[in-house]
Amino acid sequence: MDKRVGSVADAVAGIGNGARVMIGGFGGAGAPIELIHALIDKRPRDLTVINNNAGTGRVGLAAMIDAGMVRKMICSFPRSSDPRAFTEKYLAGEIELELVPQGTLAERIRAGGAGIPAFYTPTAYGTELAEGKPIAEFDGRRYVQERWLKADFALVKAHLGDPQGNLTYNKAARNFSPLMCMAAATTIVQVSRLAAAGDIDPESVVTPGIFVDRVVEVPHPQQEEDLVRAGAACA
Amino acid sequence: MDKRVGSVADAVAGIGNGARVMIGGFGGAGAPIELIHALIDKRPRDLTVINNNAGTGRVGLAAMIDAGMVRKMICSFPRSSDPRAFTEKYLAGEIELELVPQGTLAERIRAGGAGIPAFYTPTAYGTELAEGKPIAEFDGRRYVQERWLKADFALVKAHLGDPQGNLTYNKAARNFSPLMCMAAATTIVQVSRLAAAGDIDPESVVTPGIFVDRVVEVPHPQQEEDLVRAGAACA
Amino acid sequence: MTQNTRPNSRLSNAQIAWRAAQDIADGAYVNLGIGLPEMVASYQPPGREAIFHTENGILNFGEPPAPGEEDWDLINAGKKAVTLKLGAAFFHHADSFAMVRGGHLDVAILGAYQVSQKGDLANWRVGSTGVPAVGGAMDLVHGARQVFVITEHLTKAGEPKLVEACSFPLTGVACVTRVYTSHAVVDIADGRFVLREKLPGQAFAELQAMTGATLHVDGEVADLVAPDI
Amino acid sequence: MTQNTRPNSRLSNAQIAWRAAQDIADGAYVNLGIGLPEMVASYQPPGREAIFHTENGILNFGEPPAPGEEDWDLINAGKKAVTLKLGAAFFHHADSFAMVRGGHLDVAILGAYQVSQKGDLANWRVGSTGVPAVGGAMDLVHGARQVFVITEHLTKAGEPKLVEACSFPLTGVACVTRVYTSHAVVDIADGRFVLREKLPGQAFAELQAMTGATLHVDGEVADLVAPDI
Repeated sequence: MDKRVGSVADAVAGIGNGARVMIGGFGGAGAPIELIHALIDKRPRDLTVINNNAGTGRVGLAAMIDAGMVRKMICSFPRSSDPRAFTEKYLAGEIELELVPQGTLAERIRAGGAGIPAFYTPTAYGTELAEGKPIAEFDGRRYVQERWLKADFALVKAHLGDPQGNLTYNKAARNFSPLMCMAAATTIVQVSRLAAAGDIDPESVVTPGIFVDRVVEVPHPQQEEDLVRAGAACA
Repeated sequence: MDKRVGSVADAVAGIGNGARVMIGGFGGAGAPIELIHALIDKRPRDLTVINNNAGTGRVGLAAMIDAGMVRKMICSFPRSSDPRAFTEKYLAGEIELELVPQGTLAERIRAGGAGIPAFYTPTAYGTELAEGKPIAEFDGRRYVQERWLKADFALVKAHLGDPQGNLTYNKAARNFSPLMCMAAATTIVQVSRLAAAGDIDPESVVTPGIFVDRVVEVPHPQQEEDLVRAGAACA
Repeated sequence: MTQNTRPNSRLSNAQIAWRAAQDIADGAYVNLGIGLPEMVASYQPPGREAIFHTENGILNFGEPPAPGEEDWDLINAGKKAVTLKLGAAFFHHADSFAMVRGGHLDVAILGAYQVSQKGDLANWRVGSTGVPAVGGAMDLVHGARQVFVITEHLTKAGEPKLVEACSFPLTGVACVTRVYTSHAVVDIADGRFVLREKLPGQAFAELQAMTGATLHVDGEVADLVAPDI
Repeated sequence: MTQNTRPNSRLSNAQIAWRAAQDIADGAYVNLGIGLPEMVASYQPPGREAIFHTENGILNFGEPPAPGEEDWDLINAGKKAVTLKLGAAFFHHADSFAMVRGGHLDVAILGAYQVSQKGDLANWRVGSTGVPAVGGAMDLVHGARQVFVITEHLTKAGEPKLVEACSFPLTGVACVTRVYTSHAVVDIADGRFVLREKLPGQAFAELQAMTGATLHVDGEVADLVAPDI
């Protein structure tokens, strides 16, 4: 079994109109810029995208939104240093927003990956973000029932990846990516370096290969912050 | 801040009658034998113990049970190569058993650590282990509601530990321990080697120090399998 | 592969394990229950390599070590010493059961006391006496894409293990997808037993008489043959 | 510690942050919200070292790097570059919020639009227009053992921020434990504001007039003083 694919274009094959796509990264840390732009080249439409944010500048996720590919964003914080792509579409009523508290977003994704259809959290109890959700009391405190989140595809960026899909990440670029790998039917990973089988210490594997379907090497990945600073229109 | 303590006796200080104690390990892998025997020396009674198993031979958890310290076991598999300590007490009606499927046990402990008071799982639906528990349907499938598990203390064995309590484990000795560290009010760890602050790669930390309260070095820990094979009555 | 051409009167345990192993694809993620299911690992067809998961936190473990080489921190769910293959990973129990419950395993293989035609499984206790112990069985029967049971066709007392409804306490409801027995390969489909393979030397009526519920035929019934092992 | 002996007419933002920092114990695990709360890290008393958590997956991060030394994979929740201290750890978002929701943080410090006497907090949006964004605030207000708010006592328009009931959308219900303002330190206890410190130069009646709900006195009211910083 070898999960390596030869190009980012091959890596994103099969993502069609209406797909539900999780994209790793917290701001630019862990954003799989090259996979996103390979997807933009294919222009699927009506996507539901799950990410903590909603893009910045004109690159990466923001470029997907600019290209009119995203019907709905599920995120916690659709603001950034330059949020105009999302903001314009949102204020024009051209993109739907499901706003989810950050920890609830993470836990819903983990639940999707772990086969937990619903759980209770104190987060958002009594706020407008809990409206319409079931409430239950445990040990005298009230909690909101939240549902799992799953996706058809996850696009994530990792540091090392071996042929079986075992992954490590770089620093805080880890963020949502290990959870998204669990929660997507097909997980697509750009790694900064391919490792040989056995090169990753089994103790240090962060995402075991069982959660990964395709691995493509992008040896010098672009960093969203650099692209935004350079005013890049598109990678 | 320095979480190191000088002896296993100091490490288990404060565990009193009626305490709820999680003990790491899956069989002998990760069993904190030295901490357990330090606790046996103090003889608290009426403990509720949470472990995957219920001890083997006459050492470790089995010795605690033999000593009459355990009022209730919460576990998935109270059988072993030599289960007589638990079996005798159980058949005599002297120890209570809450039997929990292994994955549900792990998830309940994680939920306790993560502030999730309840969750739904397909596991045990339609079986006697789900009797009396709320059932709910999501997307056409039925699930059992399970509650979090927390403890007053966790006793675990790790490989490296630094003064801040960051931990790594050895191979499959990891098992329930990272979860138990999260779910106990006071987490007590025997490490095979103390590391200096900064000696553990931040990428490879399995249990971040925030989940750990006391760390004691036991450089040559005993292994349950060896003790049982040697017929040890008590470590 | 050498196959026996002489019809068996029944498959041995090793042959049942061999037969189940033929249905595991290269690269499949597989959890083998303690006991008879563990034998499946020995019979992977040449050129195929499954990745074995053990619920105590290892992916891609291998053969037992040589005697005296055991590392008791490197064990499987049956608490037997194992070794690692290249590309192995360790993880904690919550992640391990996320793999199970979250539908990431391709195949889980378990033993059985009884399997019902609805796919209900009873494999954890036979009554209400003694010390009950469940381990990971109730988790494993949910989540894996295919849940295989490998078992004798009859109990030692000669009772059918494939039944209309289980009389023993259930491990899971409507969870088994396929059953490999000493006498047949049977799918669970729409709440019915569908016979896929039977021993070439045994008449359908005889097999049906050994089975506690109707065996449906839906398409070809192939010969169940296994090599002498 | 040098302290100003001249009574302040109000505390500056830095002084509010300084005052909150005095209540953080050595070794405490602390999450500082984006903006004003981040300043608290600069004013830890000598000999005390808190361990800072950022919800995007770092424990024990330190100061910003020198300009030009930024690593954009090493950022905090405000997406500013940080450095690591010895004994740092990385983890994913679910583990990070397990720390938050699971009650493992000693202190979370947030800003506020409004705080009610019941401890309700409104700090994420002021109305129903524009693009809403919540981030981790709704998680942080639950779970931390102490939830501190640091804020001006009045809005720029001169309205009280400490109120009987919040009129802005809530971030959390009954979650704030203590409020540090430009004019006072106030605990939330049993659904009431309890005044703990006030500016020595300000009369109680004047402070009460600036406050949208009754300020209760329960024991000593100390002088709120901060060094010139």
